[in-house]
Amino acid sequence: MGAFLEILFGGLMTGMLYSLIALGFVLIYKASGVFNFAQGAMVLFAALAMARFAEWIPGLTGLSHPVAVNALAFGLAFLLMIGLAWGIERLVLRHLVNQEGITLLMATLGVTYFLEGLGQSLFGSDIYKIDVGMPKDPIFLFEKTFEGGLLVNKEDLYAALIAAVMVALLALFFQKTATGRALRAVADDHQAAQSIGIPLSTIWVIVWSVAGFVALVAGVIWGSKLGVQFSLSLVALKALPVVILGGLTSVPGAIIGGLVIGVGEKLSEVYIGPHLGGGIEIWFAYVLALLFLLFRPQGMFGEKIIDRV
Amino acid sequence: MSNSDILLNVNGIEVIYNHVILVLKGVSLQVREGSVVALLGGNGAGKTTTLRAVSNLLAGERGAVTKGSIELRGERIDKLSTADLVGRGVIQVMEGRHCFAHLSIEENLLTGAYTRRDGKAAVAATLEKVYNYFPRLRDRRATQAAYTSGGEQQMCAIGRALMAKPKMVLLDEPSMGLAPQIALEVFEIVKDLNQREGVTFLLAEQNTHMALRYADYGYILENGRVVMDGAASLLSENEDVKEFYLGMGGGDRKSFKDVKSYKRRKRWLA
Amino acid sequence: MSSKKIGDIILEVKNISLAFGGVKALTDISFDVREHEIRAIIGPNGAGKSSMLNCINGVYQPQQGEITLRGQHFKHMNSRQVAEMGVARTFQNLALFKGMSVLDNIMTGRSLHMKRNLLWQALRWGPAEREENEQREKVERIIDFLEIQAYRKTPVGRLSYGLQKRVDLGRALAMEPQVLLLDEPMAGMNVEEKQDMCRFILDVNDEFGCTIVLIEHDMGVVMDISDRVVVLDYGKKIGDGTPAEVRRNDDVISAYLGTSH
Amino acid sequence: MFYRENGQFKTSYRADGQIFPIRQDQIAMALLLLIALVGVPLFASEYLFRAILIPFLILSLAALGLNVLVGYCGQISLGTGAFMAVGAYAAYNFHVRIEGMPLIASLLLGGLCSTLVGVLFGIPSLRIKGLYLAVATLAAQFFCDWAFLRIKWFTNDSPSGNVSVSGLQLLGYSIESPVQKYLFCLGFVLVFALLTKNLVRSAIGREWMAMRDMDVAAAVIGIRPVYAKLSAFAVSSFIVGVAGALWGFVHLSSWEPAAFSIDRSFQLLFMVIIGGLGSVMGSFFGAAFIIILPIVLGQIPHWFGIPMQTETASHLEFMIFGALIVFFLIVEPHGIARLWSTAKEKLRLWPFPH
Amino acid sequence: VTEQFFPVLVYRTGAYAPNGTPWANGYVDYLKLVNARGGMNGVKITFEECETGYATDRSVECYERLKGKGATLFQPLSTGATFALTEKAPGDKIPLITAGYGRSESADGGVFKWNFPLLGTYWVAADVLLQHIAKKEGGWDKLKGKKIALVYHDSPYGKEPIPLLQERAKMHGFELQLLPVTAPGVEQKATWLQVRQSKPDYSLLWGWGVMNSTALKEAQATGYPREKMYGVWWAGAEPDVKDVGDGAKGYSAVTIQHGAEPNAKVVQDVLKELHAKGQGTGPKEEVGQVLYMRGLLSAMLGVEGVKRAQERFGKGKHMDGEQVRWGLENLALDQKKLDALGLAGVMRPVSTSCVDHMGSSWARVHSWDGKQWKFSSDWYQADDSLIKPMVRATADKYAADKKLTRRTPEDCQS
Ligand SMILES: Nc1ncnc2c1ncn2[C@@H]1O[C@H](COP(=O)(O)OP(=O)(O)OP(=O)(O)O)[C@@H](O)[C@H]1O
Ligand SMILES: Nc1ncnc2c1ncn2[C@@H]1O[C@H](COP(=O)(O)OP(=O)(O)OP(=O)(O)O)[C@@H](O)[C@H]1O
Ligand SMILES: [Mg+2]
Ligand SMILES: [Mg+2]
Repeated sequence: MGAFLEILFGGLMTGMLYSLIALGFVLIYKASGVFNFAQGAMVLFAALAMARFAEWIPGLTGLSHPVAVNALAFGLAFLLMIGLAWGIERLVLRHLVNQEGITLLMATLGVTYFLEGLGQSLFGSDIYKIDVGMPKDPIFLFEKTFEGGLLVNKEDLYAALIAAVMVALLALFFQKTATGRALRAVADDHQAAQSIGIPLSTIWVIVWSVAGFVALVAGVIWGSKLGVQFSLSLVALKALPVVILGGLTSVPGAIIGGLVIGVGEKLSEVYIGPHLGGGIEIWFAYVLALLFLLFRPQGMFGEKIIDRV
Repeated sequence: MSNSDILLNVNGIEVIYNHVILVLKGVSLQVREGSVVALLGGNGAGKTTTLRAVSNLLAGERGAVTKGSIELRGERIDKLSTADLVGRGVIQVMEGRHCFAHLSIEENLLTGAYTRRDGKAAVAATLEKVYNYFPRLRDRRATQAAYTSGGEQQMCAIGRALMAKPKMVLLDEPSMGLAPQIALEVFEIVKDLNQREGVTFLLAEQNTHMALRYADYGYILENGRVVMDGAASLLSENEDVKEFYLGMGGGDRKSFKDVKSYKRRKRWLA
Repeated sequence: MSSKKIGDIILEVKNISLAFGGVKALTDISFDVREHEIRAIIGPNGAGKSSMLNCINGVYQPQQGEITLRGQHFKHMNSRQVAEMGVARTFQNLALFKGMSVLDNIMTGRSLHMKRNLLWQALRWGPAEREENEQREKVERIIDFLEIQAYRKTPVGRLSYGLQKRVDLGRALAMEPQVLLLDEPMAGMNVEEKQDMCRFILDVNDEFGCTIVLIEHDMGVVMDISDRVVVLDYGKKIGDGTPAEVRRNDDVISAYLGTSH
Repeated sequence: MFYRENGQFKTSYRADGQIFPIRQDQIAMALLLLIALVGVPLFASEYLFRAILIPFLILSLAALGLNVLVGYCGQISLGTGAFMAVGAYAAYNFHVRIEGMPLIASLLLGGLCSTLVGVLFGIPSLRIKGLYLAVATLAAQFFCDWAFLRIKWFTNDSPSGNVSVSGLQLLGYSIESPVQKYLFCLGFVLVFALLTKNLVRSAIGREWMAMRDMDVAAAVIGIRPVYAKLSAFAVSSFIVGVAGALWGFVHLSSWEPAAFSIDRSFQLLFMVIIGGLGSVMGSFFGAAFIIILPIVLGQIPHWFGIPMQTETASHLEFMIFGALIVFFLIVEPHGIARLWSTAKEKLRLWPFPH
Repeated sequence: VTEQFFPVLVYRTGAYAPNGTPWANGYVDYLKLVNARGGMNGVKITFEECETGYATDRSVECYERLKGKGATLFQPLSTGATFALTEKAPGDKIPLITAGYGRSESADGGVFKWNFPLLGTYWVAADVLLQHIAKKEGGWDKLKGKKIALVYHDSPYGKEPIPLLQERAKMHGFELQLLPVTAPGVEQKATWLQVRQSKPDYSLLWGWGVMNSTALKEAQATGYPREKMYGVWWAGAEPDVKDVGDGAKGYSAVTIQHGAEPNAKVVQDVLKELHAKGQGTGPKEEVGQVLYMRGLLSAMLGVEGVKRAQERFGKGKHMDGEQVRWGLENLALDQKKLDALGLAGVMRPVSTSCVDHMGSSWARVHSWDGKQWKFSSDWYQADDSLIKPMVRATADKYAADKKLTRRTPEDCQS
């Protein structure tokens, strides 16, 4: 029982972290109809920036208090992400207004390459450290009830908390504000949105900046977990089943989807895995999502796919 | 026409799609402040293209203006974005409706007010006005636009543009798909806004009867060129226009039943 | 007009009701269509006209009622069956295959008539090639008929709205249907083009013996060419009869025609 | 001036239905074939064969297969790597387990197995669409990756999941030298390209495109979605499977599941999108772009004698590659094939601009 | 001047760059060092790097390209590429050195004429680790009933040690728990929760790249003692522990003879003769680190192979692939030679033969003390009586599949 609870809990925590990355996908998709494959690269880029800035700042400014250094590095990294958003709008999106989804998707793949190259050449391709003071050691709860106690990871707990707050804020933003509505309009039809005076450029810079911010937060959390290096961008692959399970257009879906996938894959790996030889969690997550889609093709909370003549 | 009150001046524009397809071959037209101008012409004549050129919506269709100039109150607007134009009060109602499929009718209408800065109450008032113009929309306000009927979507698209309180509206085939009284209603709205609020209209229309009845001035486009223009009243007296656009060759309206099989289309230009 | 022989009932719609959530798109609609007839459906926007066609077509499944097509009763049909029984249609919001040329679009209309299997097609040799060319010939005739020869190889997405409507009709005609359902085929056309379109419709009706169900908002057209008219309003049938009868019907006048007609 | 179709009248639908109706194109194609069949084998270096031409041919074939699915039928798939793997491992099993199995038969049977798996994973496409489907096909990708690592039977009990083949023979001739391998692959590519071209311009191809463009309307004119979609999955994964088998047998000779990883799937998707969705020619353009460009980019500093660290060079290469993808998409969102045909249209009008 | 071309397949970008870069730097530095000292008996080394990104097909492209430039030996530094190149090398007559990786059965030179898994294979690594554990426990018989988990990279690389571990498990009666981790290994929570649940007495870590540090972090997060974790030599270098810091304290890994060798003479030489003159590759601090040393030693083996060939075919001459192969097959790096190379204390003598392409099966264990890697054991030699028959059986199966015959004694002379 204790073990089951631990796994369940561990799954929930991991799921929250997936949601954080999934959120980036949802955000951009919802606001511009672009499936942003560069999200993983953005996470990497942001984390690299944060890690290296934090490394450089003491030398350059003489600042040494870790909180101050981290805060400054975070701020600078965020500025960089805004710059990036602006650049992407200027050089890429603006020229691809009203093109099909798959073209846009492809463009984001191009951006992915570009960012990976740029990130590594600016910041290096070694392994770097982000230390925002997250505790690494486990705590044990209910040691009376369960033998060996119930293991909970503090780092995960903090990370999940941050993720939850972010998600909640963004969900609110999208819900009823006029800007939220405009973003959804853009996703539906670029041209029509233009025609009624929604400035696509501004909207896109804003959205990509927000997505950059989400990527930065995800990068900091995952980076302090995994170390900052190239593989960080591959974490995005773990977020894809989350996005489709939750629904491409739903912010709450990203959370629930994350939790379901997190729990599902951990439980499957521990309880089914050994019978199949192990290593099943990655495909299990996708199969889970796939099976779910058979019942609801738009995911849990996604907008219904409209086909009407 | 004195230059001062020319709101929109399109000067010999050429439009090319996809780098190779030349569609407009030098179109010039003027729209005076406070007038209603009709743009007539058969299928594929280039009406939609002209409107897109004005509102700068060509890029998304991979088209581009390669020659000529477009001026709004004397200011070149070729380089402005569509959003800038809306900021200057020029808004287009696109052909083929283009409602935001996932948004409800009401949300569609409200996005129309995106550029307005005059407060919630004013927007609510305009919304009320639009609902009064199109009561059918009020019934459907909570339905996602994709699931409304063709005519309802058309009303939604028109209503959405009106929500921006525009000074000039480019209407592309507003009556398409509308039941006759609603179509009539749309033209009444045009007249109403034009007369009471001084809104200028440039409308591409296939319903020539109505268009000429409500317009002050008309341009006839064929094959990417303006082949005739004149005051609406004069145009509707013109024999050619009568025959080809009003279906009244020889005076009377002909029954659609009697169209002759050998009848071929006459063009002013090859 | 007199040359036309109106035959037996070919399509009968009985007590159809259709609702989407709370919205009642159709309530208890019944009418029939006779062979060779031009049957118009009119009504204000949102009355349920297109939904009616969608029901006949198997795109929507009505909650109640029954459709009889050439003597066969259906509660639920899928689109393929309907197509096989010789029903074709055009769409109100263009539903062309955007990425394909005009020719290919119309050729898809022939797919029910093409029998060679995948392997033959891959080899495209002998019978497969012959079949393709035969069908092509039929399609070319339709292209001539609709006067869109010049656009044969143009991707339909590049055509203007009105031309696309014509291609849509062409695709439906290519199916050699017995019943042709037309959803506002003349929207977005000027008078001259409407005349052309009427000519096409009348020709199809006369020469191919096609039965036509037509939705149209241009009363001139409807009154001139249709044999009988059904009037819908808010999902209910409020009138049915010859154009002259319908024009006199008070309900119809107040709901739809207004006083100007 | 030189590129005109004026004066070339088609007197039959048959003539109009040719793959290259314009005479200049026919001549160009014939020349190209001549070069590919005769010129290249005579003059190309071993490096060219092994590192560029053979991978190019095989991946073009895979891209062609994927293009049937994505470009023609509109079903985005990220599981291509998996279907290649199925083809490769199945062909391997036929090859080693059945004594005297002819090479071609092994390869084609590999393709058939891939077809079965493709159809199986294609079934969800009847309900799931667009990006949702794309991500769902990743299930196939990861599942197959896993299965070939885990289930020993597939790898003929090789404990590591790695398998190898050698001593390929075709009708008594061994296929060992780079030229032989090249011609062998070229043969496959030509045959499959022709068959595919035939399919996509026949009824079935139109059905696929109809499903892609507007599935409801397609159903209304009597196209069965089940048949159209599944046949696209079948044809596509057959071709992809054969390509996978060739990749394993001819190019790598020894492979592990990672040879068909998700990166491969992405790479192929790149190819079809950059090359041109819904274009046979585009598959080749795309493959050339994706395979050759990075190699060329990596070599440029060497050619110009610019001293550059490997690291810097490859970061630059990444950046330029990414930027070029974006650039091409901006110039022509429909891929190189469309760019090509626009260029031809312009050429036709030349010297007039329009 | 005569020149000999050395291809350098590297990955300095991508997911495995943190590990690939120091290796490449060490490799290149050694080549430079040899040149700075006048080359191989006067033969200058030219070299060119080719970036593979750890991808097999790019490795093959690099191989073909650099082959065209006259390469006479390759070191692919990736198990996947090794498999693919193993099929190509015989045709091209180019030897492959896979020091510390590649297929374990390729130690059998009778079948794998062109492969040289010098210094040790994964079976050696696994065997030494078990010996170390057995010694800690106080003898092989103490392993009975114990549980050992293998957390491995789910790829041919990670699976290589399994046959040997299974064999040992049968012999000594311990339980082997297999826990695959899907590449690249960024998510291991489930794995380590399983470890926490089953509480193995030891766990072996067979990872590469980010998988290693993630494993250590997850072990910390689930409270599994690092003292009970032992890595393979690709999981025992600075990048694996650097950002884990204190969390990795107590973790050990087997070394392929050498560990971190800041004090070795050759390291001092590199610093003096290259880095001091600004000709070094990569940062100074890296010189002497674990992966750097691995790269350096790998280069050394290649160079020594060429030099050995020169002894037979003519000093000061360019050696072709076939000759280099002979050199590698007849390596005789005794202690004296090693001392002369500045490798005293870094490694033990190596001598290869026609049948034994591995040359040495000695290894040590080192542990991370929070700041650096320190040796924590004496030398072990893998148990030949166990490994040799396994190598032979597996190689025979390979030969049968490929319809190859074993090399004859005459062939061995060639
Ligand atoms: N995106 C496009 N790409 C290429 N050609 C186009 C495109 N849009 C329109 N065209 C071509 O431009 C010409 C003019 O089209 P336009 O849509 O302006 O006509 P229109 O006057 O609005 O006709 P309709 O009344 O049918 O809407 C047509 O011949 C059409 O084929
Ligand atoms: N799929 C659907 N989901 C929800 N409501 C629908 C759906 N299809 C149609 N409706 C509703 O049913 C009603 C009838 O629609 P329909 O399209 O049949 O109208 P119509 O008579 O064709 O009108 P128009 O003349 O404007 O085309 C509309 O109010 C519409 O909102
Ligand atoms: Mg138009
Ligand atoms: Mg309708």
